[in-house]
Amino acid sequence: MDTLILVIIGLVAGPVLGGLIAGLDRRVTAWFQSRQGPPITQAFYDVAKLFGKEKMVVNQWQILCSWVYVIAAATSLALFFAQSDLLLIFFVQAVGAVFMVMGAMAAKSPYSQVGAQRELLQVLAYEPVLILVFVGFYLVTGSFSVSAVWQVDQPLLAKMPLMYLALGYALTIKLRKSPFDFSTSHHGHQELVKGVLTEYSGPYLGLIEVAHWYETVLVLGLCALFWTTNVAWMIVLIGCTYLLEILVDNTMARMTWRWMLKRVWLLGIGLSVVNLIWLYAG
Amino acid sequence: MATTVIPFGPQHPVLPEPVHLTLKVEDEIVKEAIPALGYVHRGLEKLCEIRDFNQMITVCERVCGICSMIHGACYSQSIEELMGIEIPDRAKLLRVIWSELHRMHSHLLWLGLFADAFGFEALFMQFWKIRERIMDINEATAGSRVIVSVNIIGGVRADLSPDQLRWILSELDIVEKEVRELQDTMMNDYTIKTRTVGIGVMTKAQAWELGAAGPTLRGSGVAQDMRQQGYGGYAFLDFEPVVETAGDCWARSTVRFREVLQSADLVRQAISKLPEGELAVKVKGNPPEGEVYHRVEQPRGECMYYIRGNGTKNLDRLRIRTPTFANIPPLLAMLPECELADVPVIVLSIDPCISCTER
Amino acid sequence: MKGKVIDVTLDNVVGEVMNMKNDGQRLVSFSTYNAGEGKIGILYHFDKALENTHLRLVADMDKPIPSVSGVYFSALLVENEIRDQWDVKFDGLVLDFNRTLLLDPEVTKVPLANNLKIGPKN
Amino acid sequence: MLFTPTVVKNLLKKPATRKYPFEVREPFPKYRGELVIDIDRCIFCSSCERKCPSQCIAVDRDKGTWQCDPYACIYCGYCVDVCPVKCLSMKDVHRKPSTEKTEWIEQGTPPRHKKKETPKDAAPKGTAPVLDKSAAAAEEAAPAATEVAPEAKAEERPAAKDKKKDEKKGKK
Repeated sequence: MDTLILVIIGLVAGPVLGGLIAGLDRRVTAWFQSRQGPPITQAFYDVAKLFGKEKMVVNQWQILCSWVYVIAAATSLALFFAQSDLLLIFFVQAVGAVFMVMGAMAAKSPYSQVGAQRELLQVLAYEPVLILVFVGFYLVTGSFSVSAVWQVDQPLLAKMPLMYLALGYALTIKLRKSPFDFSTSHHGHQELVKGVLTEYSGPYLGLIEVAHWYETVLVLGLCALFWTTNVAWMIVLIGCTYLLEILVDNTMARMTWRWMLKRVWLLGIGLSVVNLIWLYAG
Repeated sequence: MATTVIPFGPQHPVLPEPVHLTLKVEDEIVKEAIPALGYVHRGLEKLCEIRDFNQMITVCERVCGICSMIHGACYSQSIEELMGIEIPDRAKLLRVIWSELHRMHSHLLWLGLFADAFGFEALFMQFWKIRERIMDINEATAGSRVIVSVNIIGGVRADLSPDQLRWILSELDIVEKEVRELQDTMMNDYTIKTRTVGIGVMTKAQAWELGAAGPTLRGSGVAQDMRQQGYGGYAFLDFEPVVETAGDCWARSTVRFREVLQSADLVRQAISKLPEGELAVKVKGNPPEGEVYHRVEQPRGECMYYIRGNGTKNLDRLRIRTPTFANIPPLLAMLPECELADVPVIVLSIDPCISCTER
Repeated sequence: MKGKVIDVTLDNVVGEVMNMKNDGQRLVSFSTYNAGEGKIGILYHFDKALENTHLRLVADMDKPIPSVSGVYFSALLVENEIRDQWDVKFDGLVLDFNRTLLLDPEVTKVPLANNLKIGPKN
Repeated sequence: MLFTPTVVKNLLKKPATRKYPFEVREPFPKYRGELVIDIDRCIFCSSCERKCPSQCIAVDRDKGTWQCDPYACIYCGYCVDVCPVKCLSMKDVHRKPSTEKTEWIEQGTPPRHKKKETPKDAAPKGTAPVLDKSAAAAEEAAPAATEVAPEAKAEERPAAKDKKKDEKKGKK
């Protein structure tokens, strides 16, 4: 029964928290850029407007793909709140991400096609990091279950600081922030227009936005697992991490996918592996 | 390897200019770029047949929004040369002041757009925030933010009072301070250098042969600036062209960055040397028969006017060659073998102004 | 007009432009004007160390003019523009837009050559 | 990351933008925002019409109308400079956006240079924007016709020029 309540909390909290975070993000970004910025609830208005638009698709596949993406994202967050198995969460989330790319591939637009290829490369870059982080959790707690993480008596951050840094890469990619916003970015100001999202429109783009909120909450939730002993510190940790993300977004140029593959694979996976060896030896 | 054709423009978010490039891309490496122009051709040159030579100033000012003052000044100087008019020194230096303010705001606008091309939104906003002070100067002194419309044949039609001059100087100090704060970011930031150094390289010989103009030429190491000719008020000022030798996008942006500071210096010099006197001389009659070839330096480079008078109030021929027109062939030479992600950076590095190009 | 003006003919224009290139001159642009009934005047502007040199070619509009875009690649845009504005053909243009560089394909009027004035002229 | 000090400074300072429609900056006094005419002082000399680079002004001396197409006006202010009686001026606030094309015709009293006098009560004085699309369409055809006008009124030119000279002298 508790699990069911947690699942429902997860399903509701995902979009609400995700949308608020997106709104807050835009506001803080605006402050960094010396602008006024939109209201914090702007993200909700945007999605509401998208849902009100005419349903237009280039390809029937896109309908399926956007629905699978949002359902997978919601399920993975629900599983996370239900304190289920991390590997299961990981695979459900990966299925969603791949379907989003498939929807983009289904359209013939070159922007969407090239964007989809770049998105695949991004998935390829951050998924190994996520897996290694989960292996790290296993080495510390002896289980892949989220509930096991809650039982540790000292913050995981102390044991896996390098892992946290590597997760930062995954977070930046997942949040579509500079320097990793080349497959699509929050502003369509790039050579591929809106990249992987170019051909999604109306309600289906709205669904993808909602799925993005779920994923944001999920990745931030993973970050939260690094400090489970004290809720206050957990919130501070997430707050600082997110603020750092916004800072990075605002002080860096957009890079290319060749650069990303080198950095994330070398540094991200390198940091994780070093941390794993340390955990294994320690 | 399959070839993908990416349409770039005429309406594209990173390139707010109506030019179309058909990019043939293999594995995100550009193999070929074919341009298509003609989306904003307005036929302004033809207008000289129905507008008299005084009214043509406003037409020339509208060739381009960003360098409108310099177009107006170039046209007025050409007509003055044709008619043999010597304008007062105060008018010459006032033209320099507004021209250099235009160069500053144009370069700041470009630096912002350039930052946007490589996805650096915060830097983009910062440059445009600084630019706003110069727009305010334009608005307060000439009555309009962009198209200042201060030139008339024979001089200028607006004056700067001592109070305004003091205010301009104090605003310039703030602008210069704020721009200098960004120097380190623009020239040394790791991410920016990764995106600009070694991208779109053009050697000195290539740039010369392809007829590049302005910062595109100077970024390749050719010290050529039309202001060296000492036309108009530039004869009174110390001037040394800004040159970089690398020939890549970084060099071109650095040239423009340093020119912002140089222009601020030129405005200060012009203000310190501003003599008292008339604003304009009276112009009698119509432009006589004859030809004039006049070149000035615009923010984007060398701009050429060719004017043929026929003794009536309408001109026989007005030909404008804008800097972007000269910079498109170099662009076509730079694009092949670059990454798709670098296309906006390279295209913006010539500071394209398509409305200028097509007139 | 500032600078030296050299008159050239249809036969030696490419050769003269080649000489200019060998001399290290930079092609600035061309200017065109109406040189009497059915004739077009073309000025080729060159620049070296801020010194101007111009080649003046007066040619019939109905005969093709040899293109110098083989010598200076940068001439292609301006030759295409002249093609648009005066309906003058160029021989051996590197990239020929065929009167569609600035104008739409369906435009049949030649902007600068047909002497059609917009509205009554004083 | 060299940009960090700047963004942090921005974070601590007040934003540079303002909430535009609700907060409006004080206009600069010389700003050329909107053309206004004091029609009572107008002498219908047509100087503005001749000088206007966009040919948006049409003056009818006989009917005593002064009309301007605000959508063709480029706000250069040449008409203001040339007006011999200074009845034209520029307001420092620009025109509000509108959803419909308006026509701007001013009816004034023409100078009595002919025997026949136009009835004064033909139209109300002051600004009378006419919201009529057919009239706007007719207006578009007008410039071609008005272009011939300067020659027809050539004899009035010297007078206007003298006045302009006086103006300039006064300025200096």
